[in-house]
Amino acid sequence: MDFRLTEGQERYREAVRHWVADNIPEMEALPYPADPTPEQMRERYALWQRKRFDFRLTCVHWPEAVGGAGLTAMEHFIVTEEIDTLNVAPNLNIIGFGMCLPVILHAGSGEQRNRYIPAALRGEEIWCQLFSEPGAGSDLAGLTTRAEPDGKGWRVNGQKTWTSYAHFADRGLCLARSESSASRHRGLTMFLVDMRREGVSVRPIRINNGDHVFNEVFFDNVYVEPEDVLGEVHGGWKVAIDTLMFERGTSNIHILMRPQIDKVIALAKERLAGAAPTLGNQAARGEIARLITRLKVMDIQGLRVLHGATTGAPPGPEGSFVKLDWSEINQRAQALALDLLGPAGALLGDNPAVPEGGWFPKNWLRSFANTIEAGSSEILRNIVSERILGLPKDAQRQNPNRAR
Amino acid sequence: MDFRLTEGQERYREAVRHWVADNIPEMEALPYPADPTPEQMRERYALWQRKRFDFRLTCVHWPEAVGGAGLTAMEHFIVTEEIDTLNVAPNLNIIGFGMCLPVILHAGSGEQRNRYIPAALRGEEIWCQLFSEPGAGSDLAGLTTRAEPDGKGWRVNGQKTWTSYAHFADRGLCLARSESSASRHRGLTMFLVDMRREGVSVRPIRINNGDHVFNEVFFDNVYVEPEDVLGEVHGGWKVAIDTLMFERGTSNIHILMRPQIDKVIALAKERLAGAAPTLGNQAARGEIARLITRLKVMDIQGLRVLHGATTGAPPGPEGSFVKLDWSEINQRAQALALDLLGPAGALLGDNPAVPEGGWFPKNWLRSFANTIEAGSSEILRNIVSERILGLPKDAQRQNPNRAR
Amino acid sequence: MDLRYDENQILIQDQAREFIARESPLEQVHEWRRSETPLPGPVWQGMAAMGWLGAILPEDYGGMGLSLTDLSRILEEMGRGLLPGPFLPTLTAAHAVLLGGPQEMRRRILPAVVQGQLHLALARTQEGGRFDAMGGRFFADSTEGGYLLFGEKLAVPGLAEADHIVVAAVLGLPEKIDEGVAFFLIDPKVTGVVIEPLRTLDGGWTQASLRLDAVRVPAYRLLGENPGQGPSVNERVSALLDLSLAFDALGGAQHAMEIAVEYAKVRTAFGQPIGSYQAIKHKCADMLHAVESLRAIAMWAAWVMDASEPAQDATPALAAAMVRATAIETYDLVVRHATQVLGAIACTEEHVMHLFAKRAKTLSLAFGPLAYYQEIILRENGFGISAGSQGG
Amino acid sequence: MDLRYDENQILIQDQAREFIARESPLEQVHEWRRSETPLPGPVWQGMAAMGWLGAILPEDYGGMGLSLTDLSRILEEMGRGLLPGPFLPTLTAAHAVLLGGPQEMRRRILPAVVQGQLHLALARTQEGGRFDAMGGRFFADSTEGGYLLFGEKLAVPGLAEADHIVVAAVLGLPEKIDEGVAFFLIDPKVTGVVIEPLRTLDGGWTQASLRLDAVRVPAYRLLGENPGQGPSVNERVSALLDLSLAFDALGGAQHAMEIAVEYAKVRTAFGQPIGSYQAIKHKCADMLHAVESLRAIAMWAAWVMDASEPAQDATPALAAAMVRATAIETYDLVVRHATQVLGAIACTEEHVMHLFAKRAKTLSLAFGPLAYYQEIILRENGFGISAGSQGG
Repeated sequence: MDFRLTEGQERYREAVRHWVADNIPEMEALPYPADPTPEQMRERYALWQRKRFDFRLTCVHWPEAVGGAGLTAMEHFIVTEEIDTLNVAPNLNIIGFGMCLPVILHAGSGEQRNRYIPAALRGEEIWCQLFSEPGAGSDLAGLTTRAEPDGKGWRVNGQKTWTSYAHFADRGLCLARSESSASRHRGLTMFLVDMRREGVSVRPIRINNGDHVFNEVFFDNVYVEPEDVLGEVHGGWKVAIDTLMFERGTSNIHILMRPQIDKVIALAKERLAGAAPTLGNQAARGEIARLITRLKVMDIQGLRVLHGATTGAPPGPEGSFVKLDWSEINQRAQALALDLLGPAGALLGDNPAVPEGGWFPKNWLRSFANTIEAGSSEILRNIVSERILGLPKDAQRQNPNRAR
Repeated sequence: MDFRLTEGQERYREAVRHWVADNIPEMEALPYPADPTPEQMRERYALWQRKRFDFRLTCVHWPEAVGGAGLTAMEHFIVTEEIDTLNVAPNLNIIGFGMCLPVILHAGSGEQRNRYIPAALRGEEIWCQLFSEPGAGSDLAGLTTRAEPDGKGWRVNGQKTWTSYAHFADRGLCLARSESSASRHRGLTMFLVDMRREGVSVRPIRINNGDHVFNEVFFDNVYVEPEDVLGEVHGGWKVAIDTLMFERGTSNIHILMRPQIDKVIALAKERLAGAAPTLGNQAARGEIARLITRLKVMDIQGLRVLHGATTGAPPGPEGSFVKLDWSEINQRAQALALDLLGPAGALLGDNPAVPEGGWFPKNWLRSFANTIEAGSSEILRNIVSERILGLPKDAQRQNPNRAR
Repeated sequence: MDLRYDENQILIQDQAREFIARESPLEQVHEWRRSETPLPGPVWQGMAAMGWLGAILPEDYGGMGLSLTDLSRILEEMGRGLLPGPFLPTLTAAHAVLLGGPQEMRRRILPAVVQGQLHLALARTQEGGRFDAMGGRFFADSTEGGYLLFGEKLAVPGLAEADHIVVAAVLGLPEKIDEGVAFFLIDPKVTGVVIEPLRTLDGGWTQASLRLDAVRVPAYRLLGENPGQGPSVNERVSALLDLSLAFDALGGAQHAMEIAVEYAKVRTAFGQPIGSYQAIKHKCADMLHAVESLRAIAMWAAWVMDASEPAQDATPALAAAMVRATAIETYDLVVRHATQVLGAIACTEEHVMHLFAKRAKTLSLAFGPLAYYQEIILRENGFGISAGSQGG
Repeated sequence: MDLRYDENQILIQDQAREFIARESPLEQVHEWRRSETPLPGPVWQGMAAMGWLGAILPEDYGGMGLSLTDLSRILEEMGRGLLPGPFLPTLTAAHAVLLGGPQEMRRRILPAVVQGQLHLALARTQEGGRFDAMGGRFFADSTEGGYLLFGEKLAVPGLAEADHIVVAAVLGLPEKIDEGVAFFLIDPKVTGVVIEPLRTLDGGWTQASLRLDAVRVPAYRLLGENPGQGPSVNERVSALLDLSLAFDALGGAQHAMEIAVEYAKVRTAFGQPIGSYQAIKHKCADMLHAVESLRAIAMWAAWVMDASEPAQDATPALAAAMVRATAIETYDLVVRHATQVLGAIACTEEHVMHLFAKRAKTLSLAFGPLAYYQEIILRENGFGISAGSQGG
């Protein structure tokens, strides 16, 4: 039992820290407004990503042949902690690096890997994931977007939704129904879609706090080349499942959430540390102690996932627990922040009387989706109880073998 | 909107209080050990019940013809508050008065009413309810106890369980399967069983704190007269449903629970009132404020049930909420009591160092069953969401139309 | 005992629902919030024409002289419809004027309020400060012919559009905080009053910060014949505010629940309506349980406050604290559960659910934390703590 | 990084499970509890033969010199099997002797403990009193050649069968509580020691009350070369106790969960296994989540305490408080959920579930409330509060 990194890994972390110290000032010196345009965001992203690529400090656990550093998930985790949490540039390709490109790496042909992975790593191409539909969220296999053969290639028609960063994306990983008569899980194919192609339109979905992260994506007879089928034709479900496994595996989302949770803990410290116990602050103290403890649990579960991934152990429930943990911890933390702020917690805007320009209430709103996105808490509890504990499936989910 | 009792009801409460003041001393003067034998319990019960009957202070909402006082559920509620909460004698026929006899009153023939109700009110006969079986709890319609025609009457075979007070009972209200080929809900008949008859055997079930309240009851070819069928042959399910409605209606269990919850509040007051806020006692203070508030909510919901019953309004969800409330409030209250007592909360026995001879931990153990007995919290939530909110039944519960 | 609303109350509620559906339908509220548009004047005038602005004011001042239970029928509908505008600030400030203002002030202010000509605001407590009965961080120095007022408050609902402000200030030094709180009617246009509008999470109320910088207030603008009347005015205004917020929460929580339940009946996953899955179904049951618990205690609290004689088992202060504590937790639980039932759509700007979420949080943050109400509940039940250790 | 137990640790755990299944199967424990029979002597001798009583004692004293992580493999199995007997009191008291006792005392006590010849008890805190690092309500007056000890404690685990008692007492006056706590080894048979056995909720430990009435203790029975060593002994013994309780809770919670999950697979209602209903299924998922969370932090905490160098991000005190706080909540949640899944049978004497429920509550009550551990967590994270306001 040893929670320490190896000496080599510690040295690697030191090296990364040095690199950060050397390279951050230059980036920070560049002009970048508080409220950037999409073009400015893209430009900054591309610059920073290119720099990381040049030093092989992005997706370091991928093979050198495709542009990674040939290291392990452990070094990837270190890089995430040391670089990604700094938010030096907007993380526009998080979906690509976390979901789409790993699938291409694992399920794609050599040609597909070479065409797409290095371009993304250089910051030249941004990806989105086109799975969810208005009628198919938790029940992904209920999707209805159709792909029909068209000569050598395919024509895609339908609508996707909750597509993060589609408004930046050059490419999309799209799951579509290629055989309408087949059962729900068969007859799906995974496509690599050119998002700039005719027939693709992207409509923003603004979330409850006004931010634009998600989109609806409409496909109107969009042509896809035959070489842009990923994996087997009609074998897309397996590829999708693998993708979701990646999403719950080394995506390190819980590490990326840390800065916003830490911000709440810092606020709490400012408000509570050193204060005598009063009727009003004890509930908040108890809550903070709980959050700190659950964060430690979450970190350890993350390490267990990482350890399992690096030793090749079969996946356990820890990945699901990390997701449940970060989503619930963040929701409670953001709610606590507003309670700590009192009436000031309900104010927005640049007024100096408003704490951090309303960051806390905006982020509190954002957190409502945490227990829904990336696997709802209900679905995760089903997965844990059925796959790990071996409980029977819900009767109604046992045979929903019809496409809709 | 008026939460006050009428002047007449207030006068009635006063009269009941006077009666209590006049009659309690005499009862208290009678010798009665702290650890009575079943015979002593029965004797005391019968004495007190006979006295209440003589003054028409039991089941006062029942017609005078059967021994009630011809008053409303409101006066019954007043009597429950003023007399039953005093625990002057063990409440051995709570199941009879709360469930079995109301069904006989509403579904029984004139002859059945006259034979059974006055005898029970005089304290001469005690009843139990024979519904649950080892394989049929929440899913009551899954019961397998069989009743077969035998000449004019019936022969009953099978096993019941969780039968409160069966070890005192003279009579039982028994639901049995009279037609095995019929669907689950049809083919059941309700019988009035003589518990002294040959073939009935009662085995105690000790609960987790050692108390004996429940029993298993075995029927080995027990003869039941034809006139002891209640309602229609094969029409027992409807009678059972009506019984459960009574159980959730005017049973006033939440009033009977009050003394033990109030005991926790008194303990908390002794420990917390006047104490400066400390790190340790603030969580308990918050919990007490919650309990006090939820108790008030529960009381009002109880009044809404009562009001609905007296005005003939269709039953709403309040009955289910009263059950959810008292069970959850009592569980939290008893857990809080032990937390307040600290290490002393884990001690039993007559030692003066042990608070109230270990009443708190024994009652804490008893409270585990609260969210299971008399309708589990899960079943109640199903009922509320399906019957009141109109949500669809679980798919697997939609057509379980086979007897097992 | 009669736990039904009477015919007149049902009529009041029906009319309120119709009025709000017509003049301020939810889609319209959604649009107003999106564009940060305040409630249009004609709607306010319509509210005045319905008699709402004088609902609980005596007929002497043009009011309807209704009970709090009557008023609650309107408040619940306002909460249900997320009706914006400074109704609650005006209601509570006018109530302070009624309870404590000299006859001349009442005559001047109240009929104009009833007719919709005046908006009022109430500045009572300071965020981060003590949330006790004695009010906020405004202080009043006695001076010749009146008072000098000092202090500031971060966020005052309805202040931006207020024609008059009722301010609760402590007379004299901060150490004497328990002795004398007094209410003053302030003209926002006089020298020393500094008001700065704020953007808010919930557009239901406009909010603004208030600074009083040696504001000279003549004695006749003191509410109460003498300053000592302040605490009783404060207690009764507090109770009205708590009750009003609770009915706002009740209507909102009920509506948010209904939206989620209807969705659970029609949205399918794995070939079944999601409402057939217990994870969803039991959340719906828990929402109804919470909403009906709030309804139960709210109708009781209104009755306690309406009663001419004190209730046997509860003071108005206890009833107010209980209903307020229940409201804070209920509205929060319901928007959480409703969002989870609705799934991702509930987290979009397009869907109305975030309006309920924002309203729930704003009600909870605006007037003191749960612990404050819990301590009142404890105090009124004989769980008082040693003096001097209370705090917000 | 390697988050697996090594081969030797897996072997230790397997042997422990086999031993307990053979010598103290759950049905037997159930029967012992029913008849209030303490752990039979031969089982204790067997534990000694397995080396458990000296697991973490140095080989010099006949111990095995194992790490806490090694020991945790045994503790988890003990918790899983609800193994009764004074193992934890003996373990922790012996550890105090090891850390602070003079060489002569160590030589006399520890080998006998290892061989199963001595039971020890540890009397450290007073229920209802302060649960801080400085111990309980025992006081020691310096006197010629030694000390006079006074004080009482309601419930001391393992005291009834203890051959020696390690007592933490405050030197001098109560006001000096922060200056000097010291540990003493007491012979329960000397004058002034009053022990009264108690009946307990959980038969896992016998408990007894302890009164020290001017008990004369010679100086050589002081643990630590000087009284000032007490706090550091106390801190390390506390951490061992917290960790041990957490692994006891982990094993018990895991087992209680397994019993409920197995039942959910076979028990049917409405024609389906109850485990197919989400209300049951999600309770099972929540149990596993809680158990695995406790497992995660417990294995980390053991590693922190084993480490020769302090960990970067946690002191042993923080790790101990975190694991203990998690254990309290986890075991409680699991027995609640498991009972609800099992339904009425779980509430009978016949079923084993109440044994887990009683154990969970006893662990939670015996050594201080959740708030105490939360405050340590806060203090170690820079959320300290002003001095003098701590209390149990």
